[in-house]
Amino acid sequence: MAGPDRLLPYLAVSAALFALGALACAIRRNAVGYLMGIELMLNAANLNFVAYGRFRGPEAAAQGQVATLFVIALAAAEAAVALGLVFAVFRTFRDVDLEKVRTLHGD
Amino acid sequence: MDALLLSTVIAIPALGALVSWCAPERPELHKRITIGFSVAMLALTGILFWAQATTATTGFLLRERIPLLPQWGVAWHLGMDRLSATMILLTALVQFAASLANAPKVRVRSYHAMFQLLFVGVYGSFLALDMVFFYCFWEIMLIPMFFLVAVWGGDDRKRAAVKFFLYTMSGSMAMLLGIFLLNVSAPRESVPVPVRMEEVREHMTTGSTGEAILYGLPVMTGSPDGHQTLVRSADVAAGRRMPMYVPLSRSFDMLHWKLLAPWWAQRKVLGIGLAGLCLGLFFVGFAVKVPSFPLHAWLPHAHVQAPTAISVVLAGILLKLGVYGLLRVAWPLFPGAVAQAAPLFGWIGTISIVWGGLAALGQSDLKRLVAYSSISHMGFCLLGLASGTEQGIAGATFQCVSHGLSASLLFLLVGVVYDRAHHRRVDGFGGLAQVMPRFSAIFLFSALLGAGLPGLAGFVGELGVLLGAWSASATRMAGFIAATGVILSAAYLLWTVQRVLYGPLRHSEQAGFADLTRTEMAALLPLAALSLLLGVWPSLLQDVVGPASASLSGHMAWLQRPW
Amino acid sequence: MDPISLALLCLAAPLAAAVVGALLWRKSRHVDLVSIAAQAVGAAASLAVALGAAAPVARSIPWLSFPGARITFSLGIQLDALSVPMLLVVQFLSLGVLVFSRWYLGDDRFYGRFFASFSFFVFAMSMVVVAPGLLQAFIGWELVGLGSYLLIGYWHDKAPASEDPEYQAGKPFHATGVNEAKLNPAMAQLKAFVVNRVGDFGFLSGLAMLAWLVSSLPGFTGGDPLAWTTLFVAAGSVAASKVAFLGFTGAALLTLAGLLVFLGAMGKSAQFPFHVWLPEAMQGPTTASAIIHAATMVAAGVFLTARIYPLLTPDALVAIQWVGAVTAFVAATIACVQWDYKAVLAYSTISQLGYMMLGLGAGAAAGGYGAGVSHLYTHAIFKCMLFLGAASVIHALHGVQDLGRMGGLARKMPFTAIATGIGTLAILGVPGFSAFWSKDAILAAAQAKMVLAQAHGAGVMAAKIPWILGMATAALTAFYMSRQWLVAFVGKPRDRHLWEHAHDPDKPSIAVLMVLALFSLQFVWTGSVNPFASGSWLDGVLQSPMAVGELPEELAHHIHASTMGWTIALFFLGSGAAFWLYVTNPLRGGSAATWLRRDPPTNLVWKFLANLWFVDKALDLVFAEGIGRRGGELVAKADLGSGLSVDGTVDTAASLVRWTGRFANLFQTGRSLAYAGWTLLALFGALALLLL
Amino acid sequence: MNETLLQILSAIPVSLRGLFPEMLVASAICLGLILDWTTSTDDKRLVVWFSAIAAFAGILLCWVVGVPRPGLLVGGTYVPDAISQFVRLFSLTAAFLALLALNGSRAMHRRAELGESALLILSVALGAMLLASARHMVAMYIGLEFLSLSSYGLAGFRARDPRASEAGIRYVLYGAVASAVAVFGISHLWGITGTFDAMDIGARLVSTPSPAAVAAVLLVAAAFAFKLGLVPFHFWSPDVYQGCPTVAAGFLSTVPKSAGFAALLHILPALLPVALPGMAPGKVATGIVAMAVLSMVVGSATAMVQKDAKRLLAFSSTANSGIMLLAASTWITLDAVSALGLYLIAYLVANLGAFLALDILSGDADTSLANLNGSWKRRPRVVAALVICVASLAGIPPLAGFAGKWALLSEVVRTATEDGFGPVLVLGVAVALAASVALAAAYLRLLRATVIDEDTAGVVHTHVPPAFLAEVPLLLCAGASVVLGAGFPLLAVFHSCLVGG
Repeated sequence: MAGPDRLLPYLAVSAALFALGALACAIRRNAVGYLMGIELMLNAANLNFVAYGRFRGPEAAAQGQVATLFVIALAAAEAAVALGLVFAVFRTFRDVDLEKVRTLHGD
Repeated sequence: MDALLLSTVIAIPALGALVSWCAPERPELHKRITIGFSVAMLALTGILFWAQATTATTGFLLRERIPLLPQWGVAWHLGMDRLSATMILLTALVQFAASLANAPKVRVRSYHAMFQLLFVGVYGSFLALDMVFFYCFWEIMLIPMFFLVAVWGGDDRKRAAVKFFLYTMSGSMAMLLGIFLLNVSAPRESVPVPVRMEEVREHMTTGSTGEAILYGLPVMTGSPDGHQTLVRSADVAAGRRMPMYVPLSRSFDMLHWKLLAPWWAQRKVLGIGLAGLCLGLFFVGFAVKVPSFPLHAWLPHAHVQAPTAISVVLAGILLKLGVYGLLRVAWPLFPGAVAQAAPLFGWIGTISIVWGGLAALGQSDLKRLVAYSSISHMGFCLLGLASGTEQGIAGATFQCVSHGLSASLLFLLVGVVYDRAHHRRVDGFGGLAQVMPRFSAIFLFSALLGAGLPGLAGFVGELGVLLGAWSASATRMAGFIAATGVILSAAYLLWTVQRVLYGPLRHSEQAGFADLTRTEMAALLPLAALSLLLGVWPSLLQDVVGPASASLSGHMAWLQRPW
Repeated sequence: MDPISLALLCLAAPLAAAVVGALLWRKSRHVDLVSIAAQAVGAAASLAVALGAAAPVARSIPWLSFPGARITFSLGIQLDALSVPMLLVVQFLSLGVLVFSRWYLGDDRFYGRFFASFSFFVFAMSMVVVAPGLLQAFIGWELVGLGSYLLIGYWHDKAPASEDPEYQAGKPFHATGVNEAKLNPAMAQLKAFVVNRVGDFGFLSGLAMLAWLVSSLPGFTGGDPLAWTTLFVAAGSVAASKVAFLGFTGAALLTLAGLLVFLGAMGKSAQFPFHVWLPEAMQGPTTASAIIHAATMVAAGVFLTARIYPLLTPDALVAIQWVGAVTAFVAATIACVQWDYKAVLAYSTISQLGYMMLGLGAGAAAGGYGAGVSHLYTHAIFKCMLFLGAASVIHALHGVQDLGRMGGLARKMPFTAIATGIGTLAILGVPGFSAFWSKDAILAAAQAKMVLAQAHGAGVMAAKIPWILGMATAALTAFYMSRQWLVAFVGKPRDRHLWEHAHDPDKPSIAVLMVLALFSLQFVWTGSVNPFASGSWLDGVLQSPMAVGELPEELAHHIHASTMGWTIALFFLGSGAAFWLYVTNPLRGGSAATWLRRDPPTNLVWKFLANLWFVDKALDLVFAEGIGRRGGELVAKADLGSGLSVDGTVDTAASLVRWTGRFANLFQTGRSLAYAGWTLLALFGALALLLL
Repeated sequence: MNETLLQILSAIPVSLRGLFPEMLVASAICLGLILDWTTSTDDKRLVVWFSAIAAFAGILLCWVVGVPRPGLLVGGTYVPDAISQFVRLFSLTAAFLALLALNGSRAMHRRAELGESALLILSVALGAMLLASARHMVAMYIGLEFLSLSSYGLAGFRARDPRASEAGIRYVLYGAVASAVAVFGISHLWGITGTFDAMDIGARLVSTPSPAAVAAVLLVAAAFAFKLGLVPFHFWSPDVYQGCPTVAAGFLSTVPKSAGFAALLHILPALLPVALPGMAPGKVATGIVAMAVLSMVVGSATAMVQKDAKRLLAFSSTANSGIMLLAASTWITLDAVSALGLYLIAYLVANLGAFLALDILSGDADTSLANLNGSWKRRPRVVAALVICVASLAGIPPLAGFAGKWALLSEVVRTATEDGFGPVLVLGVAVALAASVALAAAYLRLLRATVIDEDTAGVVHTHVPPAFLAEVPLLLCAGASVVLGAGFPLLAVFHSCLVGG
């Protein structure tokens, strides 16, 4: 049982990660940076899974870690699709600055 | 023998729409098709009216009921009583006149198809006795009307069409909410509701074992809670007085909803009286169509922009639907609430009369002038209904018919001059009496008809309405003011006659105008003749619709009595 | 044939002629013969009715019924002391006028239409006369309005006076009180109809009110609540009942109803201030004016008032008497300065109608009923004759109506001069002529009412002033009627060219004039050659429908004598003045035309009167221009104008929705960051809302 | 034949039987991929046909299998029930129609990506099916992601088309945030309750209420709100619809909705009772109604002012989601769910039909209203079908949209008047009715452009031989919009299925 035996610090950290990720999604003009923000949010979730599992006994721990694995896998898939689209955008716009990619908007 | 006869009335225009849609793009051919179908309708509705008028029963001569969704109480339910019979005959007349009027030369296929489709909705609304189908037919009119105005109308046609659509749809939405509220407030399982003896006598049929059946429901006597026994129709016919009840449950049957009137009066929804709330919602829905102040602003636009035939239909028939709705739905269902709101309705009617009349005085466009005259005339209908008296209701009904005739005549005539002069400015005419004598004669006739000259149909309606308004304390003052309408109508109509027909011929190019053609005469004369006939011999119509008015006013009076 | 079917013939024959005429008048001129033939039949039938008339008879058929309310309005025929003589007068005068019109209209472009419209009018008028109830009276009432409308607008294609050179030429002589731009037959017919409609608004409301009052009485057992019999019986119980409207109740309510109906009578009978339509109606054919706007239709108001006499409460009668008195006086003053031959007659008609109302208003007790009604008959005849005279004068002078260009016509057209002279004497109430009997009766009634009031010690002033106005009017009448006759028929011709071609009408027309002249003599009516003999063979007919206590014999005699003295004195005064002004003066040198413009006594008064007391102008300003035109435009703008109109308000509401949409659309910037930002902001906002 | 088929199927372990349709579609996708690799650019239509057939087979299979009996599958991860069955049929039908349209679509003519797009459509359908039958929270998340990822692909798969790729990236970035939020919420829910079972969570939360749970629920709900395009999670939809191929837009505007609502309906009963500890359920309903009202108002009002047909339909779909959400707020009465089903079907045929019509009418040009002017002259039949679909969307009787609106709103009113929390819901219905007037105004602009206005000069339409094949699905949609006007009996069917399932 390494590490502090209190849940709250982990939750605090994950909340912080989540907030940072959200912030990144709101201010990072670079598409890749935006994606990193999303990764942060997902990892906040992962941290939760693991942490909760750690403090909820063995079978919960197993559940949490499995869930984490699922999330990681899906995150990878998501990143793949996203990067693919980023490439597509880059091919046409020659730029990944989200502020520059806005031919579609309300009139 | 009369199986699905009423469905046929609705099916014929539908078939007509189909035929027009499939026929090749040839104007004269399409015109012939449309005229043919309208003649067929004229014959059919004529026969139906005659049959209805010559039977003793004041109830429904024909009724067809095919249950569709029993669990919701929805049924294909049509019925023709004296009111409906009158209305569909009027519809057929106006349809005939309109089909003779000048039709557009572009996109004729769609035009005539839409024209016919419109009448599916009209006939349907006049015949439907199931709220769902009533609403459906009511709404079906929207799309064709929208296109008829928006595609074949005048310069500002699109705005006018959208205005018409949105006004009417807003009204319909109010009505829809009302329908929902009523349906869910109806008793979930059947409860005995007291019913008026006269109602039973007028509408009952006799069951296999001689028991009285009202609208498919057994009539029972006894106390509402205590044990019930079936009433024998013979006793009712013999006039034996006894408390009567019918078991009613949740459905969309308009007749059952009428019988439920005592039930509505007692219900509350969300802390508000159900009757009052729903009356308000239905009134909005119907008042838009009537149209009564201040929900009328769509009408001048639509009338001015629509092609002649459509203006005729709009004024001749569609406005009547509003009054019909009030007569068929709002008034029978909520007599108590109506009685409470009578002063309000009466004043709305009177304001419409005066406001419309004054506005008509201020118009420089012939069509718009006639449009405002319609608002003014339809105000009488609302006033008469508000009085809740037999004279008032009968007057309102009569006014519907007479205004259907006068408005159709006037719009056709305006169309005639428009075809020749290509404008409708009142000051753009003068002295036409010298070049178009026949036209002028009929124009003067129609103006006098609109001005309510005795001996023409217009007078009878207004007389009945005023008599009714005076006999009810709630509408007496309103009726007094409303009588100024006879001054206004004479003023704006005869002033128009004076400016358009009389005086020296101001515009030399108009010296070459041709007088009425045969077709135009064929469209105008039947209407004129009928309005003269009804003016001289009003009993022709009054004896048909009179009992219905008496029955409705009796129904209302009965329900205002504590029971 | 029984009287009912005979009377029916009086209606049917003219109607048939009207229908035939309406259909054929463009094709053939001989529709005139149809009308005349039909009229002859009608006249004969009416005579038969009159001779056969014994007890009042009535028959009617249901017309419009409301089964639930047990109300059935019916149309029919009622023959009694009031309707039979009126029917007689209408039918015979119409016959005469039709005969006269053949000559008068000669080869007019609308010739046939005149006869068709005229026959229709006769039908409608007879319908009013024989009406068995208020509703049929109203129906006929409106239809005579239509007949008058058609005949006033007979020359509907005429341009307004402002564009008429002939009118402009004679302008200085014309009344300046009317708007020339609106002075043509087409406008006149409109004005006549609409002004009458204002009165009919009252009539209709009164009708509806009475229907309500009667049918709501406990005693009402179904039938026609507006039939005279039902109505008069019910009147008493209405006065007693407790129903209320606008705070009126009982008798006051009955007064209100009576006055509402009387409003209609005021319109038709051109009572002040509704009189404005009648002078303009003179633009119709003169012969039409003779029957419609002089003899019968305008008298229908008086007839109706007499009809509903049992309904009229004392208060109502006071109002009626005042209206009559004011009308008589105002019209008479205006007539004094008119230079248009027909205008003078028009205003005299109005004035005489005022007299009749004055008489009726005096009340049955004072003998006002008989006086008013008898004057209705006598006036109908001599006024018709005066108008036919005017017709022959105007025809002779090729349409010139300007007194200023007449003079000395007696030598050229003796028969016309005689007939017109007799008519004038009659209207002046000279002993031996018809009005001496009827008009004096009216003034006597007014005086009698005054006396009665003094007896009761109530409403003395209310009774005195009408009497004074009546007397003054008698003097004025003497003045302007003599003035007209003198200026037109004696003295030097002022327009020799016109004078040369003047001539009498053809023989049938002369015959008509002579017959009418005969009936303008007193003995025909009173049955005795002694003009001062009281009583008449008509007295039975002229009994008020209500049993009333007559005046004490000697009082009645006293009043009669004094009135007689007054009127004769006033006759000399007025006619003398006219003679001095218009006969003696012109003979002392100076071109007549020049100073005839400067009408004595003083220009100021002349201006006031020539402007018709500014009534026409005021009414035109307030109603036609004000409410009609400006008000209409205002409402039209308030309804459909942009902005704060009924339509605009709805549009504004709609555009509010649109603006909401535009605003929401502002967020669709296409910036992924902003989208995520807004969303997360909303999310965290919601979180905060829930957690805190 | 069913018997033999069932015998074959019975070979498969019982616990998987309920997932046959999913398995079929999944395997079809795999085969399709192989097929796609092996076919040349010119005969990609083959793949489309293959996928269409697969979709159709899936529909048949659903019929054969029938409404699944309630039973745990894969250890309680998936619990297919009537609702998921509905979503299966719904999404597979939508996919079938979309694939037919794709085949005839000129926009997709001779494109290398044709095959991929077909397969993506299938996989979107599969994702919807998975999401609809998942009960384990993680499974639900997987389904959501499956649905989303394939949607992103479908939106942006058209390589060299700047608008498409922009639509794709906007979609993916926005969607990724939503799913990240969701999974964060799930993690907390699990942490607090210790179970992943949607049904269980409620019970656990009752025993241990906590404000954190509230936050978690809200976060999970956000993801579905995003799928349904509800305000304030709607920003993406107009841009994405406008950017991606019209057929795809039509597909994406319908299928994810059905899945989203299915998932919502699955978790709501579990979550609502405890969503706000110590609060009456009415309060939650109030919250949902508030969201619905907001969506209706914003959606309809904004739709009124759009200049592009697809954007217009995007906002109208937001408003429609709002209206449908009202049903969800009626505390999941079975009648409400049935009504929602009818509404969804009506919306599917009408909306998809409208998009397909736009695809045909706009041709190569974009779908701005100005470009559609005079369509009635070029393609009268298509315009007629469009009019029917749009009228149905506007709720004009006797069309499908009317039936759906009637069923849904009357049911809401019934609940409102009979259950406690009436005024809010009646207000919601009133707003819904008002919104449908505003929506009608928006649809009228569409009709005005296509039916009334004359051809505007300058816009060049390359006239191609009208491919009837492209019109078939459109006409199917229009026909369905007419037939389903009498769709009320379906309500009873749904109801019985829900009771049985």
